[in-house]
Amino acid sequence: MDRLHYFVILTTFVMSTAVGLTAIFFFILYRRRSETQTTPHIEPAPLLEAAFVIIPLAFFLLWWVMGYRTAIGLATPPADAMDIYVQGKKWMWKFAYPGGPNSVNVLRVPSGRPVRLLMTSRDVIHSFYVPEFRVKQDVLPGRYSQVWFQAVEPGRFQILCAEYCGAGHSIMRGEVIVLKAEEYEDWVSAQHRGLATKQDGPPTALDFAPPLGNLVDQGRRLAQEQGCVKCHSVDGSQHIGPTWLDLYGRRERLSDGRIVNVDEGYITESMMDPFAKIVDGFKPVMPSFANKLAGPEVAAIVEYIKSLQSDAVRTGPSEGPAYAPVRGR
Amino acid sequence: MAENGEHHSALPYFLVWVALLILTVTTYVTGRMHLGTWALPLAMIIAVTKSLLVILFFMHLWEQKGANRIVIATSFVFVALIISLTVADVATRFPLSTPAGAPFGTDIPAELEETAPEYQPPAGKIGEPPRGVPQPK
Amino acid sequence: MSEAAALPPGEHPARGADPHLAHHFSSLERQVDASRLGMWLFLCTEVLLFAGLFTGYAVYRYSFPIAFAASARTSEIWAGTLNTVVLITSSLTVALAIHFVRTGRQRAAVVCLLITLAFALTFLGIKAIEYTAHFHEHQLPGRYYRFEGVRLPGASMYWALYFLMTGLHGLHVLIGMSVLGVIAWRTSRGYYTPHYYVGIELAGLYWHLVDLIWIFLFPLLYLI
Amino acid sequence: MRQSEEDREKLGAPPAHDSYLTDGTTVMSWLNTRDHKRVGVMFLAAVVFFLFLGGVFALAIRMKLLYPGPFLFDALTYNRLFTLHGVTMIFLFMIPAIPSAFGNFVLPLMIGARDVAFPRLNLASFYVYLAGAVLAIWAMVHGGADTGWTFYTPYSTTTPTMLFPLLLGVFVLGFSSIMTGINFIVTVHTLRAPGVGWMRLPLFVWSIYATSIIQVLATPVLGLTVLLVALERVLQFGIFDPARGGDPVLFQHFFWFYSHPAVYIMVLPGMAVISECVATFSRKNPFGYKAIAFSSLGIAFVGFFTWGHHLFVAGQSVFDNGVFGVLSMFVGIFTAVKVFNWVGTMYRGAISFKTPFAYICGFLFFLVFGGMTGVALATVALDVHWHDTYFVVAHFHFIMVGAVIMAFLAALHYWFPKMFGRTYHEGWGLVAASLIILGFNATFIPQFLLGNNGMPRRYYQYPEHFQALNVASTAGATLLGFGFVIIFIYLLIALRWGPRCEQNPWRSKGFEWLTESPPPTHNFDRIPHITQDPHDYRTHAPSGVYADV
Repeated sequence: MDRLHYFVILTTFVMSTAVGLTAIFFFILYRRRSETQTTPHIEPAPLLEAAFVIIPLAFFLLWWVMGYRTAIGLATPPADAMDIYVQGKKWMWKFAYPGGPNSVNVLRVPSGRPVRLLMTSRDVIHSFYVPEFRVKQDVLPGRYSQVWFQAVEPGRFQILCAEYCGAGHSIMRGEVIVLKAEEYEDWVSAQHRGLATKQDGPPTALDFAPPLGNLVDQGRRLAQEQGCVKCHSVDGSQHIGPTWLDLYGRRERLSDGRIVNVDEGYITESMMDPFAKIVDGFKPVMPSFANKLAGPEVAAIVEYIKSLQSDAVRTGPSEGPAYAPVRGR
Repeated sequence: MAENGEHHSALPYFLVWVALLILTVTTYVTGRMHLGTWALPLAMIIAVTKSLLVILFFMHLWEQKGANRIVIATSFVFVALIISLTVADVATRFPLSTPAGAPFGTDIPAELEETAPEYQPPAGKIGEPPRGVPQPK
Repeated sequence: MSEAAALPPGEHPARGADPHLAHHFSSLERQVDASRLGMWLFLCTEVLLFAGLFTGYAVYRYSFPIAFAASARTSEIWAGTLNTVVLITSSLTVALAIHFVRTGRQRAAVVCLLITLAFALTFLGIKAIEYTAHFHEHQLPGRYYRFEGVRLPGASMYWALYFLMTGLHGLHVLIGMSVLGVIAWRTSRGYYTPHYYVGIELAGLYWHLVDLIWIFLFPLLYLI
Repeated sequence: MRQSEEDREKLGAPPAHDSYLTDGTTVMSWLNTRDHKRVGVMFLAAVVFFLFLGGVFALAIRMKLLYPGPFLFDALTYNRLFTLHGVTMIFLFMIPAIPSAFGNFVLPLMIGARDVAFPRLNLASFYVYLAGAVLAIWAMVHGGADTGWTFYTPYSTTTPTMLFPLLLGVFVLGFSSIMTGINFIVTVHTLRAPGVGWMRLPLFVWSIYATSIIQVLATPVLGLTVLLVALERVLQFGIFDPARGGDPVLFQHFFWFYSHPAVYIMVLPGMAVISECVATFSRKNPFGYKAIAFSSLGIAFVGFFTWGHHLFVAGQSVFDNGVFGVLSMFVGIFTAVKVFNWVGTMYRGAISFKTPFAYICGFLFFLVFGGMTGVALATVALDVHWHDTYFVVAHFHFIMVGAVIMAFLAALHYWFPKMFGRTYHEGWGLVAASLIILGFNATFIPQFLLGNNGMPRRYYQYPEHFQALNVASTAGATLLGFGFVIIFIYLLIALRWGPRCEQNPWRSKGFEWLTESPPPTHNFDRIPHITQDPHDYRTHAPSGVYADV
């Protein structure tokens, strides 16, 4: 793929420069010498016109053959690929390992082993993009798409969302952490024992803590730690703030008469900027949690709120959908 | 108005009309017979025949200039183009793209159950970052 | 195109006294050719407008073959068939109207146009009965679909396409009716002569296109 | 434009009779005109306004991107800005710019016609365009939409912003485009002057003809698409709604079935201008006339077979990726044929380096580079990395700003004397041209690098290591803006005070120069009988004789 990359870029440069130079050369050679100059009538030889067609066509078809062969490779995961399920939603990435833990925004993979990601979206189209791996695939709602890669060396690589998905599009970022195979096994077993510790060195802006267990549990713990439940009940009784039971999906009337649908965006906004939309009948007393909560923590609380449904359909960790194994072998 | 003088009787219009009615009955009858695979092609053949009758005789394309013929032919070519290439996409997608159990799920047609083409990963290192990208620490 | 015929016969205000001839055309024949070509191009855009819907139909029919077949079976086939006959016959009357204008029988042409309008109204009436039935059965697009007869995934998509296609077609029937109405009035005022009748011809072309599209909609939506 | 009469007295050289500019000077005589030239001038004024508006949006975006974090305004405003930038530039500026403004003005002149085939339809096209523009502006004033100009579902069907009037505006603008297209096709078919056979049509006319074909064939599909999105928003028909089995990718098929050919609606007129200008300023017959003419038609035709290359990573099947990949390569061929033939036209010519020629040079470079990167993007595997990054942004700006605006400016400078009978300051013209070409490169070459390093498009915040290149790009954009301001000023001055020019200041042998500059209302008192091929510079004899002479 890199060879193709450089081949294509090189031909592009050579061509543009050649055309530019020829134009300049002609300009110098055939300057207008008098205002009444006449010029001969020149018709190109048919052979020349044919060359104008055939030479670029040959190059372009060569590009296509090389490019398409590589592309088929990019679209065809090997049979022994390890499957990880990915769910994109505004504006985070959720990863689920078969029979293993879930994580938000941090994908851990072993090096030297092909990994297939099976991806779907909960809301709008996102696109899973890791520039360093040269992989990109749109993540569609209502459908599954796949992408595969094989990391060669341990390291950390940024995941970006490449399909425009709204206000948080540019901060819908995550990270692939490529571990050595044995470290990866250790991490998985630690996850299973629930004993994971931070293994990623000093925290950086990108260093989102991998959640323990599932998001809902984590959200429940956070809601207690942060004091949310002092004002918001989870059993339906009204307190200082609106109850969280059945909050998600509810239509709330605001103090200024507007109606909002309570969705992830609204919940997040209420945490970050509580005075933006005050529910009718409540006082604007909630403190802002901007800069107090990291992205995944917000996500965890949102997930927790979403799990609080009286018919309890949304509890439990996200499970990867049932897939057939990779076909063809 | 070149065709002014030599204009003929109205009989051809009635003939075309009768033909259209016969074709309508045919497509109705064959449509009720549940012919399976052949229902769609047959219905489309009849519809195309009918539309040709309308275009050529009712719309007088038979006696008009070449440019007009090209125009209508082109539009049909492009209809075929958008339909065929779009359906080709849906028909040849990654087989798992709508898995069983999706709320609207469909069964994967048997002919798509074929094996993926044999492929060896490219020789180059995949994980290597492109030049110019700062390496994350 | 004959170049010789296009030679302008001198200063333009002096060219003949034909009130129909615009200043920038060299002859009436060429002007009529221009109008016809313009109309055909417009019909071409209409065809491509519907092409999008036909593509949507093809894609979803491919995805949900059983739901589409089942839904088509619950549509009002009698109405579709009757409407096909109605439209084909109205196409005939329009063609006859043009024929009569060409041969100088204005009155017969007006009668034909009025019959066409009556057929168009019949078409819309039948369509209205059909729509009412579908509304009662909740055979409706998207989230409004609550039809008990067919509970397959994709059935709502059939009805979405059904209403889009027939709705857009119905809109064209309405536009065609108003155009034909104006044309009928103009014909009755003797506006079109065997010498110059391009207006009624173009209106006829539009009406035939409406028929043409229905010829495809009928088998797709009702029969298979 | 009102000034002409008094100026004429001042100059003491009254032309034989009224030009189209002075034939009726009331506002109504403009608003209710059937004259293709006046419609063209009105279109020109409108598109220049929208170019300015789109440019302001672009500069605002670039200013924000000086810093990686939040800056100047919030993400929502940013998203709205780039949507409005896209919608304004594409639907309000780029698509009507050359065909509706310059095409309207010179196409009938070039084929020796007194007007377009349907003058009233032509005027209607302008008003429909204005109506669409008003709807779009109304949407902008009331908050604007934040979907990007591509309106991808399901984001566009769920966003709470003012999308509906914008969609309606795009729908209405489509009608304007279709009307212009039909008008031009019919004009070329039926109104050619005697002696103008198909193989004697100026190359400008060939390209505009090809453009019109695309407008007629593609625009209805866009109309239907935006209608479906609007219906989905208002009535929830569920055509693209995944929860009801709808397929968001189907929307993309529909959208790009219009929007990829739409790229050629924008570029082909640019190529049209260049074909004329290269011949005029090289004073040479077009090298490979037939090749250039037929490659226009080829682009119009093959342009329809390539839309899927926007969907390589969108979940399109691998099979379709391959098909669209190889079909996309053929568009590149037609473009290459044109480029080679333009350069060939310079061969053994007599080149004069006037302002339009500067833009031709810019155009050639941008088109080749932009076009080649386009073919590179159509190379399936490479697109996987580059898709939706700044590489794509830079690529299509090379084509659309680089090539099309260069052509637009070349046309503006080339036909300015024809349109207004006055000349502008050549020195400032060259200064502005070099500023623009320089500023343009400085803006978008860093974006190629950004994209290659993996910066996705439509990013409000970006990882910090992209900052240096973003700053470079913003600096270039500022330079570009200055260039436009200079052009605007000296052309306005020229419009009012510029020295009067002779009928054919470039000594061009294009047919549009056979009449006076500015042309009289009915273009030709007597229709010329064309006796030479366009741009035949073997002799100095005029290329046509009057029929009854």
